[in-house]
Amino acid sequence: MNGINGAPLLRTTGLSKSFGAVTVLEDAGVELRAGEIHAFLGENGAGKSTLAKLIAGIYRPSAGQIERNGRPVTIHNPREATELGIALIPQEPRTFPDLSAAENIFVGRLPMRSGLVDWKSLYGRAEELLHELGVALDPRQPARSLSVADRQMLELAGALSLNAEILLLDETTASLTPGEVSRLEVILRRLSAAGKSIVFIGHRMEEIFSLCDRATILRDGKIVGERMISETSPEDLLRLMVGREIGEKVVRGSVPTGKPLLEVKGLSQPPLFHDISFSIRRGEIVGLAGLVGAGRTEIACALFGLSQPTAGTILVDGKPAEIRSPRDAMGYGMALAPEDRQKQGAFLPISLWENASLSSLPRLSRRGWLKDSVSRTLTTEWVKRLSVRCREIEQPLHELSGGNQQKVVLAKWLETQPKILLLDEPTRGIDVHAKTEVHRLICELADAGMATLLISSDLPEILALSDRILVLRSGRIVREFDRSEATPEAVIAAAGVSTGLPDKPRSMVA
Amino acid sequence: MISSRIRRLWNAYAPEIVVTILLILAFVISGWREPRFLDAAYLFDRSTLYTEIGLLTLSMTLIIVAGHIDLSVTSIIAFVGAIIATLYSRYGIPFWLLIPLAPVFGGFLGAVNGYFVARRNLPSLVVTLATMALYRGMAQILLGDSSLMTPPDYTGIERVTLPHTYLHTPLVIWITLCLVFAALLHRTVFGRYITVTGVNPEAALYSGVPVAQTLIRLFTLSGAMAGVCSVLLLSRLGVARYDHARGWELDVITAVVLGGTSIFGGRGTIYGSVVAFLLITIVQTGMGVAGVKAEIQVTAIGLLLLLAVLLSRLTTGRK
Amino acid sequence: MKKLRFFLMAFGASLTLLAGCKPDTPPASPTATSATPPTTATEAGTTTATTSAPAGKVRVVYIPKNTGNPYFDGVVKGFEQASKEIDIDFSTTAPAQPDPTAQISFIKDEIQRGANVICITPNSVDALNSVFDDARAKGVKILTVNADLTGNESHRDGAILPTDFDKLGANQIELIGSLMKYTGKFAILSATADAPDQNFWIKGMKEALKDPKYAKMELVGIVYGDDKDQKSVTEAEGLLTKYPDLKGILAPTSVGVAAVAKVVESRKVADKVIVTGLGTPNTMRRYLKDGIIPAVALWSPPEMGYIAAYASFGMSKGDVKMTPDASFKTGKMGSRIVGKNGVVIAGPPLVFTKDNVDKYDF
Amino acid sequence: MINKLFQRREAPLLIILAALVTIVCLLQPRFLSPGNLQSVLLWLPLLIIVALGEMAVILTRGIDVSVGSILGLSGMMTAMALRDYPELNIYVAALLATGIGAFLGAINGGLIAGAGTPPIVATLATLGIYRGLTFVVSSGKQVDDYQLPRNLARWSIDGPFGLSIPPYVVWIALIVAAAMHLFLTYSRTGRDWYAIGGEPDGASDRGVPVRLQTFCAYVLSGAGAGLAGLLYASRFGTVNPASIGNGFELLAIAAVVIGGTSIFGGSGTIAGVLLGCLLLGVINVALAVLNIAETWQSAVYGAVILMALLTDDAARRRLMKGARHK
Repeated sequence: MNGINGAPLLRTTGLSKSFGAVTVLEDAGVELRAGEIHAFLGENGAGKSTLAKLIAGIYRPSAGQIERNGRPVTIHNPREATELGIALIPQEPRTFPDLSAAENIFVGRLPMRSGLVDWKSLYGRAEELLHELGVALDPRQPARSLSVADRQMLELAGALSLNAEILLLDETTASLTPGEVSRLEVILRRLSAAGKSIVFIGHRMEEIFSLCDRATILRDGKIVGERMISETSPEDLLRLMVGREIGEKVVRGSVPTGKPLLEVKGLSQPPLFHDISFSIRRGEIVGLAGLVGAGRTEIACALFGLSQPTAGTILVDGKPAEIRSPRDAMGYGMALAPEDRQKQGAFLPISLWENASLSSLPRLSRRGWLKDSVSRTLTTEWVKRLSVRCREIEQPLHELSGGNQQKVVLAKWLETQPKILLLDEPTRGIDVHAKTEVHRLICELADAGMATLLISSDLPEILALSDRILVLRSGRIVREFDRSEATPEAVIAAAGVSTGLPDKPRSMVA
Repeated sequence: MISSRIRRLWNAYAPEIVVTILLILAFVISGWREPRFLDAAYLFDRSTLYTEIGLLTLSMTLIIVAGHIDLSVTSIIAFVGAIIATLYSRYGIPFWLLIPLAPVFGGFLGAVNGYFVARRNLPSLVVTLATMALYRGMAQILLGDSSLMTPPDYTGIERVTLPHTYLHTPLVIWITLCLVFAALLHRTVFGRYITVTGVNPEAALYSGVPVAQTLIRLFTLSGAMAGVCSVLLLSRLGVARYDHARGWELDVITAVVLGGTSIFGGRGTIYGSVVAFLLITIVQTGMGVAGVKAEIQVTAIGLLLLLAVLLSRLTTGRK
Repeated sequence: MKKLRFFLMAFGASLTLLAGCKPDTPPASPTATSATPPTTATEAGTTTATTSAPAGKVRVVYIPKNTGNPYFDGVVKGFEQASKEIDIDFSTTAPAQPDPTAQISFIKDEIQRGANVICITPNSVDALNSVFDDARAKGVKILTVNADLTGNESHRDGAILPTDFDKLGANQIELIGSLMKYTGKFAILSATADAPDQNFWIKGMKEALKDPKYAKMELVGIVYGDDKDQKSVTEAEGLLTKYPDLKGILAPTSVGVAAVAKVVESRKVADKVIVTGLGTPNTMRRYLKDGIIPAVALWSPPEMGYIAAYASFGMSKGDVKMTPDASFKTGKMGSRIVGKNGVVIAGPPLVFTKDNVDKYDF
Repeated sequence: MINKLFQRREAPLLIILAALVTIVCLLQPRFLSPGNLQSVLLWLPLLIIVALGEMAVILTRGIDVSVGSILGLSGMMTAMALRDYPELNIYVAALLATGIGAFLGAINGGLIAGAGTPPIVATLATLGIYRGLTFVVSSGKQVDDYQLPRNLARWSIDGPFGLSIPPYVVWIALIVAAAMHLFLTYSRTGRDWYAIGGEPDGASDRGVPVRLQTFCAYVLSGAGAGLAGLLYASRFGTVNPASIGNGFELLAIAAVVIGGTSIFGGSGTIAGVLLGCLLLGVINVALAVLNIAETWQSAVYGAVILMALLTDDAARRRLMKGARHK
């Protein structure tokens, strides 16, 4: 096996990927070495996952080259990647619920003996692998009964069973408990010592500093630096990732005062979140910060009537609001731009204007009859106002880039003329230009009196836009910052990161 | 410029175009091979036999566009017919009072399907498979194997035509409802909600579309349509029986799918379903008057369905 | 594109309406042939007429319950035999499934194809009324074969019944009685609970049982196999379970009697339970020869078809009136007298045993 | 141990079945008489064999509504072969029936896995086509009992070792079920079906030949229906083009779904399917034995399927809750 300074197992040169008009990764060159744990760092949408997926054959590059052991290779699909000893472990493992743990490891290449599945050898090999990984888990158990962490172990074991030399862990730790994370760290260190090359994609600084050897930092689809972990500091990495002065582009007006428009008192929905209380004034942007899994999205869903909290009250304009469905929430002037745009926000095969007008149909109709010409006119206006890049409004949504899709989803909600806007990761996965435009829009709306709850993993975004920031940890609000007192360090600390809090050493999503 | 427009039209409406062409072909071939086919009186008269299937095709289109299926409609026809005939002949309730009640009964039975599908999140295929047996069975419990007569004053609706035309009353009802359903699917909020629910139910929920309510209404509508069909069938045949309309659900689904509605939901037009239904009717009539054996007719409809699906798949490369 | 879609709809609808408009004066084109009796269509000299029956030939069509039913193949044989002797143009067609409404489209098609007489074994006694009325309004004669429209006789012109239904019940009871030595429990497996002729026969059987001759026989139950293989078998097995001391099963239906024979064979109770009823020789041949069942009865379907063909010919020519006490000649079968309600009886039932079954093929 | 039993998916089904049998026995003690048990047993083989094939298809997230027509066409062709070539060995005939079924299933598989037609559409089309062909090949004439070999009928009458209960057909069904169990457990194809139904994209990424294995599921479904066609001839003697296998698809799907196989694919057991078939069989025979008017049968079917769905749904929810709390 090659040492840290040996020839790279894999090298990419000039790797680029674009979806339609949007380039999500440009000219990326990295080297993956044996025995090294290599972190890909960056904000959401910086291109780190894209890079990993290109290497793992999930995406095919628009340009550039991948060399494996010095030979150029073309990887058409994940199967070819595994044949080249490359495996990707996704955040949410793809398990086959009714197959046993052992089969999940070996699916597609079960050991056979005279044409039959050799269960003895299957279980034996699985047991061996799991033992090697230090996982105490019955290989006979059906996968449906396993935790996420255990199922990730199955993916990892599957990769190892293929003698994968390059393991890409895409935000694998995001949904794990601290105990599970430390178990994983031990395993990864052991694998690295055995000569595997590991790519670790994550956000938590202390994981990166305790685990990784080297870091490649991406920003806005480009590689902006490479550091040996031993020679750098979290601050240095953060600066590289963020890359710009916080709040440089948008200017918020004076902090609004006045009576709260939305008040939340003691909202609880165990085990997701507990005793959540806050308020938003007219024209105010309140940021909700916290780690993935801290309960941010769940709170937004509960406010919007998608789930029913077990305790607590919601007041709109000082009056208690009964919210049992999104319909009810919309009746109180709320709108929610959801986290997962493709699954929850967009209707890809139908036209732009049908998407944009959907949530306002009660208003864009008369006695149930559609007023499509009005819808089209209004959509045309939104397309102009939000600078949606499209050929025409009859175009199906799937022909648009992610950022433009997001703008259409926002247009759908703005069309409802909401008073309270719940934005869940409004700029995830969209390009820089579109991002700035969305930021400007959010400020404009706030200036016009919109009460906004901004959920974001993008720290600069939240710092730049929010008048106040609530920090959520494990389903509870642990701190509230005013605009003036909010610094990246303070927010990160409150979310439970680098100060080394012993109980839950989780890092802020940068 | 023009060719790109045609290209786009083709991409958007390939199945509709395919069945339209097939319909014209079927008409031309039938007329050419069998002169007795070209007889308006006969064509319209025979078409009344398929009125109920034509009506169900309309509501089934909405159901399938919403990403669901309703196998129970034909059983609802029998069950509602059984209820009405029983109320009339055993309890002496006047028939004119029962006519408007038929869609109400049917709607209720459909709403039961809707409840299981929308509120209990059970797959509609299995739910309606079960209620198909259940409703048919309840009709059988009510009537056993006997027929109940409907009052003579109310029978023979298919023999009443619009003045100076060959348009029989059931056809007039069907044509009217074609327009109503086309408007419903393509021109109303309800129709839009149906479409987006078929495209992406989760996003529909997040967009404030009352998904469960839409589905319950939709299944209720489907049941109510079956109730309407039940009255027409009673009037046409003059008797209620538990085994009426058995097996028609397959013809209905065939027509809908032939008309280009995606079986996975989210895409479909009333126009396509109407043309596909006419195509099936014409093909069956053409073969019938040419004396083609029943079994060949069954085979031909199956082949037609395959042909249409494969044609529009091959030419657009749609996944 | 939405506009276009709507336009197409409207276009289609208006086309339909246009096509549906009836011309004010009846045109002398083929499009009007169905409005006038097909016999006059020949005079019009149109293509329609030339493709239908040649002048002078009577076009007769027979529509059995469904295709693939061997019993009706026998009837068809009779028709075909008669068509060699008299000047009729005979054809047969049927739906794939014996659903009550499935025959309607076939009747309409045959009217359009220019049939003069439609012979039919109806799947329903009442659901076909309106289409029969239509046909008769257009001058087509309707003759039911093998079964009558009990209670709706006014909707057809005549009926050819295979045997005297009034006597059949008693006949069957005598058959099973003689085989059971006139003692013991027995049950009936019928077709559907609503089948009019079945019910009529069962009534006749109950009536016959009042005869002191049958005093030691007890009818313990009537079950219905719907003329379906699986259902008939299950019901027959249910009988054996419910009545362990059952001595006989009478199944006056050909599907049913075969199913019962199958059941007593597989349960190995052929020596204890006497099975008989109505069945075709072909279906029952093996059971008779294997001694599973002693005998079955049936009339001759070809004979019925033969008589129906002659009746059709006569009716169409106007020589035969299906009124009581009228009579007509039927080739080698001699002459038949029309009974009440326009019913003609074909002949007495035959009894098949292992000794004579090979003489018949239907 | 008992606890473990109750955690199984089949547990609610077993309870329903036990309760049903108890009630029926209280009302009609002769329900458990050997003769009647044979009735129940004889009711099963056709359904089991067809349902097992249907299960394979449903495991892959598909559906095959053409099984009734495949049963018909294959049964018809085999019966005609036996009639026209009396010297034909019936074991060869069994192979022939299975082969014809497999071929017809392969057409389905080709349309679905090859041409990408949605399963419901493809098999809906072949449902009509195969039924029509059944009439065409037979010219609409049925094959009569006396035209079929004696020993074929004996399959439904006698059992091995001189015992008549259970007869050969039941053994055949049980052997097929056991073989299917082994196939699902020990063949790569069988395991891949679970993988495909559980997570189609994931399976494809992991190197499972999704299209090939999907194709195989339809071939197997066809083969099962084909074999059932011959058993139909054995059981009922006469093979009629209109009635053979007509409507069987709904029965098979019902048995599979009642047996706890998820309609969304990836999950299901042979034991469950067997129990599903048994439940339907017991209901059917019970109705005949209990003097319950045959008119109740269909309604009872529907109600039982709905009940099975609801209990399955409840069980699924409980299971998911349990997993979350873990």
